[in-house]
Amino acid sequence: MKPLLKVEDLSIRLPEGADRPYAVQNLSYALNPGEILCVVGESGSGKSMTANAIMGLLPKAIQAERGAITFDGHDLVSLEERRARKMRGNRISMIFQEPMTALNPLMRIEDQIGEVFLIHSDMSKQQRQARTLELLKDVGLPDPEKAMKVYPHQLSGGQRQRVMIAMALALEPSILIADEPTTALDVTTQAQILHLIKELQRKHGTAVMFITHDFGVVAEIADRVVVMQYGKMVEIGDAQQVLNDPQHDYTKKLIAAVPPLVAPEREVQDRSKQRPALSVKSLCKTYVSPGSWFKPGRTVHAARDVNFDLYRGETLGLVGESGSGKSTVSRCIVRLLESDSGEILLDGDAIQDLDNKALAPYRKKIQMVFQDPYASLNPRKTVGRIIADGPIAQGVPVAEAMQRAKELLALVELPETALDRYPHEFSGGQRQRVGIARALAHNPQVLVADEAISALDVSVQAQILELIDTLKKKLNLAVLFVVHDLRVAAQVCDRIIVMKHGQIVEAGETKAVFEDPQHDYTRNLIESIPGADWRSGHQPQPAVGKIA
Amino acid sequence: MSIQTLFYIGGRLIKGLLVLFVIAIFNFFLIRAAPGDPAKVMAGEAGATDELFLQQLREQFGLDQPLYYQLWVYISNLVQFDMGETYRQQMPVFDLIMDRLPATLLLTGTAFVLSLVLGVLVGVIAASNHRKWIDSAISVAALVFYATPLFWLALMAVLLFSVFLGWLPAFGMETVGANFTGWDRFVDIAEHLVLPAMTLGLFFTAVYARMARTSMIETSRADFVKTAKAKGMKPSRVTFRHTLRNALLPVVTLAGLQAGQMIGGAVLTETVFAWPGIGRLMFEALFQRDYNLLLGVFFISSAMVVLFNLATDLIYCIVDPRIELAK
Amino acid sequence: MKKRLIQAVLAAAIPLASINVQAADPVYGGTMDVVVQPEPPSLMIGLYSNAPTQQVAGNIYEGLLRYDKDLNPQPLLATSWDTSEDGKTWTFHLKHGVTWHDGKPFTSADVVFSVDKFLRQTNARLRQSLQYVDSITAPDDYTVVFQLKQPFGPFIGLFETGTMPMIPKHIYEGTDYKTNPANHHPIGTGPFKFAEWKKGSYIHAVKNENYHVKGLPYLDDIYWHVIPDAASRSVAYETGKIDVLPGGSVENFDIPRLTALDNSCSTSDGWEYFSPHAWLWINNRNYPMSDKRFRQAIMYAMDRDFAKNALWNGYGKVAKGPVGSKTNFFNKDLPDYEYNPKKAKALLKEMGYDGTPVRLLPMPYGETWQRWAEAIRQNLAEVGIKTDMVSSDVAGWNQKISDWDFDLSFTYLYQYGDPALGVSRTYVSSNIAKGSPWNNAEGYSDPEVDKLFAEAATAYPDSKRQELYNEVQAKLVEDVPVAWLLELEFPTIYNCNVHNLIDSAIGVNDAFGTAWIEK
Amino acid sequence: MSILKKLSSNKVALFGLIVLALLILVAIFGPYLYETSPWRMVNRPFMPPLENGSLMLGTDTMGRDVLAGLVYGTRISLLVGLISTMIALLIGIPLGASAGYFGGWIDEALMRFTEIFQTVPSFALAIVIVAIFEPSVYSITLAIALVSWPPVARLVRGEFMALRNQEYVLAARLNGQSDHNIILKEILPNTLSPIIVMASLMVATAILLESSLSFLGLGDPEIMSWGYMIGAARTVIRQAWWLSFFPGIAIALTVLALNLVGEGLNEALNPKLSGSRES
Repeated sequence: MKPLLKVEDLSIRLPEGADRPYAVQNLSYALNPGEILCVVGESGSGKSMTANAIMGLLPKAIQAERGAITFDGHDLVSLEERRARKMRGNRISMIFQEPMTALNPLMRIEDQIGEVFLIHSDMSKQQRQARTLELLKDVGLPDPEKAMKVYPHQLSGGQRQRVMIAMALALEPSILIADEPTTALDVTTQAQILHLIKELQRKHGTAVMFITHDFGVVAEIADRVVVMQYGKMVEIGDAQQVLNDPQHDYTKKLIAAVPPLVAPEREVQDRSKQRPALSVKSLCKTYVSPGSWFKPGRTVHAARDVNFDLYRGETLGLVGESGSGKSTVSRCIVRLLESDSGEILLDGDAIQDLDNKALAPYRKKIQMVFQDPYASLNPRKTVGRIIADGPIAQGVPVAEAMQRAKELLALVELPETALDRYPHEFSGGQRQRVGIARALAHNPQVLVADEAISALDVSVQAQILELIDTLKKKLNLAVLFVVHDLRVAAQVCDRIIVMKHGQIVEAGETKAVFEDPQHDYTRNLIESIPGADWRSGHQPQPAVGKIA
Repeated sequence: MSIQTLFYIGGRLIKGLLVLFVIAIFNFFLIRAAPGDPAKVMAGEAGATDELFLQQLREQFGLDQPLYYQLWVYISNLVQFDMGETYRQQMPVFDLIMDRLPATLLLTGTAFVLSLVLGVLVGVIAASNHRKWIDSAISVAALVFYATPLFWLALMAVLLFSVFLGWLPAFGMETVGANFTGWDRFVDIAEHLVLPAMTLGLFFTAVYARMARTSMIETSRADFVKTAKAKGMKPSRVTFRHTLRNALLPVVTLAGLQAGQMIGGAVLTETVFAWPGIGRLMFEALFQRDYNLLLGVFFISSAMVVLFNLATDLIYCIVDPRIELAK
Repeated sequence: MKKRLIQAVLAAAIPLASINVQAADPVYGGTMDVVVQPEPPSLMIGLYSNAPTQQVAGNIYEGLLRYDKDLNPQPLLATSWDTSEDGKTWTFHLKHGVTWHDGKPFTSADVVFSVDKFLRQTNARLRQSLQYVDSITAPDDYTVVFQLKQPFGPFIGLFETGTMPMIPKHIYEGTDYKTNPANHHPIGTGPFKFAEWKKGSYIHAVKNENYHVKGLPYLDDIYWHVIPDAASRSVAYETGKIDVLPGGSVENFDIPRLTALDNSCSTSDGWEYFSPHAWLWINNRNYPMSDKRFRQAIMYAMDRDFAKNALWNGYGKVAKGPVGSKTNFFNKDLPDYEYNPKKAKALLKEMGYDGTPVRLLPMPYGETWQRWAEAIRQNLAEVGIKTDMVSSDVAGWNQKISDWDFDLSFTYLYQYGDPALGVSRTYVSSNIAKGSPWNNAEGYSDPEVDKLFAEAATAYPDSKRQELYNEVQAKLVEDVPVAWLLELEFPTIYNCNVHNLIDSAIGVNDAFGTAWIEK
Repeated sequence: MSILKKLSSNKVALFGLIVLALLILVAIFGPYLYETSPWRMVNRPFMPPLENGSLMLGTDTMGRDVLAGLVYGTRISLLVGLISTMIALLIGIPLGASAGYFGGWIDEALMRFTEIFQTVPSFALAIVIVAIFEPSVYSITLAIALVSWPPVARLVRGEFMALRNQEYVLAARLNGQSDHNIILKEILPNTLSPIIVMASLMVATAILLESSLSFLGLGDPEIMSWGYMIGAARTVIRQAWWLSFFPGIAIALTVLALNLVGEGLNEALNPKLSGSRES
């Protein structure tokens, strides 16, 4: 089969001052007609850069230094801009990661899609409208007539991504480049979009170059796989072969880090005699979006009658998609948000109504690890101060607090020298360790981990998960694990609670929930996990390497 | 216009009025903290005076009453949109201001439109030639105009265009006594308008050019611009259909905020060019201690700011579908 | 006095227009563009006697007399006048056939109303002089008799438009003068009728076709333009928009340039009646100003010739004492305070001046005054007197002087041709009162000076007055209650095509009735 | 230190920095070159530049040395600019910080208060304040500060609103730190970059404002400032161009330098914050 597009010995130089000289180095691969080629790599691997080079969307400061991209007899690297433009959106089109920002906020959907026809065809206005409507139907937008007339902000993320796909496929291009198109979406929406891409690809015979970091997604849709690391291709092959028998160490490592979708057997302890470390009773929280003098605000129930207990030594998973209220519940528990009603018992004491002063001693007992390791550390403080400032504020002498900070660093497996350095000198995983050390500074009983690993690369995730698990055992912590990734939940949680629209729809032992979900929603969630069939029988393989 | 929009406008106007009344009270006390009073100034102009005359004037102006009573009188009149009479001209303040306001609106309006159009244009040119010499040249020129004192520029302009070249009239709004009508009058006013509008406008042109440039460069990095490029669009179409429209939003906000301020802030220009507007009126009223007039000018120019801010919001909501008014 | 009167009566027979001898023949028509600065508060000259009001309204309203440049009275609404031997009864004979701008005849009833009712109530300065007047009566329609309580030397000098304008009785009698709607549309007997006032722009007056002097005025229109910025006023004159810049309407620094322009004429005439006299108020109440030697030191420290040359372009004259040299009863034999820093230092040393700083209040009337204050501050600094300059606007300045809240302050006042009208008010102790910046604000008090001024005002005849005034001038120059600076001259700059502009002692204030423009 | 380094790698900003440094040197040491006051009448009035070796920029209407005036004026222009900006920051930062951090009715009240100052035309308000308190260096500085703080408050409020829900701030709250501590130690240091940038531009604006006030005759009569020099020279602008020309250039150059430095700072400070993700 003659390849549709060939990348040959491509090198793209980065401007001076970047962390490495080349974004992409000596890259060669081919895209065949009608196949889905997944380009996989962690952030910074140069996978998107290649796509941009194909589309001619490289920033002016970054240019291909060497090599060729051959498509339809033309070298896209050296092709005259005017002619390259004729290809773009017509023969090759692209969809992006962020559906929220990829559409022009000031233009109606109809006009944005119609623009493609306007540029590349001489269709009349009626024709354009008719075709647009057809496309919107094809991508499965509910009420396509209405969708024509709306602005992007009136659509959800998944709907916008459908619009992007409609736009990209408008002129039935030979190649569709999809740059992490589902990363920003919830798992159920992701499944729908993946399904849509696959379906359309089959229908039109389009070749798809699918860029992703998620091996689950790869398993779901890829025909062939290219694995990239630091701008270089480390492995290429058929999807099944790469997924099940990876050759390169890096690929192995990446795949190993993907948690299998099977909950391990766990010792079920009877804790009914124990006093729960944390007990949540009938928790309610309602948001009222501010209305005006004349218009009532919109009411959102973020938590409705939420009940659960959490014991020391166990990990409880709080699972749900965005908007399910899981974050709201976790923040109410640590009193970053005020709940409307219900009780929060910490070690037997109700804390939901305590004022700041009365709350202070309880603050020590419950601490939180945050999602974003870049935003959760004050960039103007040294790591030592970040860890020690809490105890200092509670009256611990500075010297003592700093000594304790040193010990905590050792506990989270960071060198002592980190004490006087600033957060920006550390990687994401290291920062998350600092965040954990900060949370432990008070010797808490309860640790709330709010999506604590979702911002990290796959290989790093595993390390942090393990650290939390180790600490839980060592310090007999009660861990509330707020997470959207069911693979992770399956691996680390003793019990899980599934939330939807502020309500608990299902709760139980992890294994039980995964193997026999009771609620439709839970079932849907589990089925939506990409690559659910792949690696379902494997045992967890703990990651190697000490520091992320 | 939907009923919600009307309610919104109504609500904003009520809030604006409240702010205006607080401003009026604040100014009332501020102005009375100044040494001297209008009676003293007017008596002073008479060349000789005695206590009796001063007393007469104060009684006439109601300045012999206790301060709280004066405030009460002022505010209760203001509620009925009566700003009192000027002490000097003995005309209703409102009439005098309305007499002068068109001149100010003409000057600032022209300068505003001129600077906005020119500024955005220049900004777009600079942004689309980012990091080329023309961008640097425009940026430097904008900075220089931004840094140059307005009054100095005004003096230089008069010197060059009126005195040395004799092309344009140096002061006033009309050729007095010429009694032009129709087209001739229009041309006459336009000629008088050129220098002051240019002087006032240059500074703001620089402001908008800088703003437009930055905003264009920032917007051109937005994802949807990338989407537009990926559609295979010509760069010029990307710039005007996608980048510019979005980049204009912050410029519109800034411009709207400044448009109101410009009206009260044209004092310098109006002074140098003897433009018969309210900026000058305010300046004179201040030195005359013409409390009612001064308060009136402040009230009207603050009201203009409120109105312009509201207008900006309305325009914004037309331009940007994301903005819902009733928020 | 008697002799002078007779001359005046003779002069009345000569037509007004021939007072100034002109080379060319007058022509009719034309529009005059004049600057007025600042914009007057009102044109009702009976209520407002400030300079811009007088400058405009002086051509709309008239007094009974005019004064020539030597301050001799000339007939205007009164054709002749005489006085009794004891100087206490003054009889004025009015011109026949004079009408107000609204067509009503002007009669003696208007005169009695204007002086006895209207001005007595509204004009503070005239009120001072009217205290010498016992009664004002009108035996017939064209005769008015003023009966004085005692002789009052300057009495015949009170009749110019600004001091004693004629107000139409039929419009104002029985009304509240200040709120009478006619204030917005002044009605006088003058050569020009009020037409329009575009606030902030211009005041327009048109020719009075029924003016009582046959053949006058020559001009069709006058526009007084309001141009608030001094530099703009210069440009306006330069570009030909403006024909006449009355004294004081452009900054002094611009005068040499403007007068050097082609076809540009200037004159410093027309200020004789006012004879503006500039001085530094010295607050005599406080140390160190309370010490006579300190005040003398100030006189020696100031380089008044430099100020005259650098700031006033050489116009004006260094003031010798309290009375201007053009004012009647000036004492020619006063000693000089020359510029002598050494002597100033010696005086300061002698008094043991401890270096207490003094506050200097400049006059907020434009650049020249500000510069002058800077120069004087530097002069004083060089003899060791430290000054703190306090800045304020007109209102604040008035307030400070009225409240005696100053150490040194600039001012200038008009002399009105006679020490009793414009000089004594500054020095007599009866005039020490807070609340006015035009009385004895410096707080100087000397019984002898009080007595001399009182006697001189009512002494008869003039030779006796001269003697008394000489004495009081010598005494004041020794005591230095205030530091006299300059007799100011404000040159009027005008297009040379304008003829016959200044022909009275009040200059542009009543100039346009006789002026004409060469075509 | 690294900020300075970044600044000096930007050629335009470096130019601004050098000019500013020179101006500061002149402001500090310049007056010692002219031991007598700048008000001293040293030679005949209206002497053009370069006519007399010791009077490079000539003399003014009163025979005073223009260069001496410029040198003394540097000090006062920079001082007025700096101090008024500092006062504006002292008003604006606490106000904006409280409004942004606490939100709710505190925010509402403080913002209505700010709105009042933003609604009154600011230059007119400055004129009135100076006139009321009588022109002096204090009233001018105060007036400039009083009309320039609202943008600071708005900026700081915006920054605080954005940062108060940052995870490190939430962590500090969980740590039991007081609001006072969180505002001062956690949030404020992270808002400094935009504040510094704004402050440098505010100094420039303040210098322009001061000169405008002086131009209108509302300057401190005790002090030789650039605005005063232009105001005093405008009436003689045609006889003596150099009197208004040089101070005008001085103002423009200073304001330009401050703007360049401000923009340089903006470029040097902001990418560091956003760019930290790549490191």
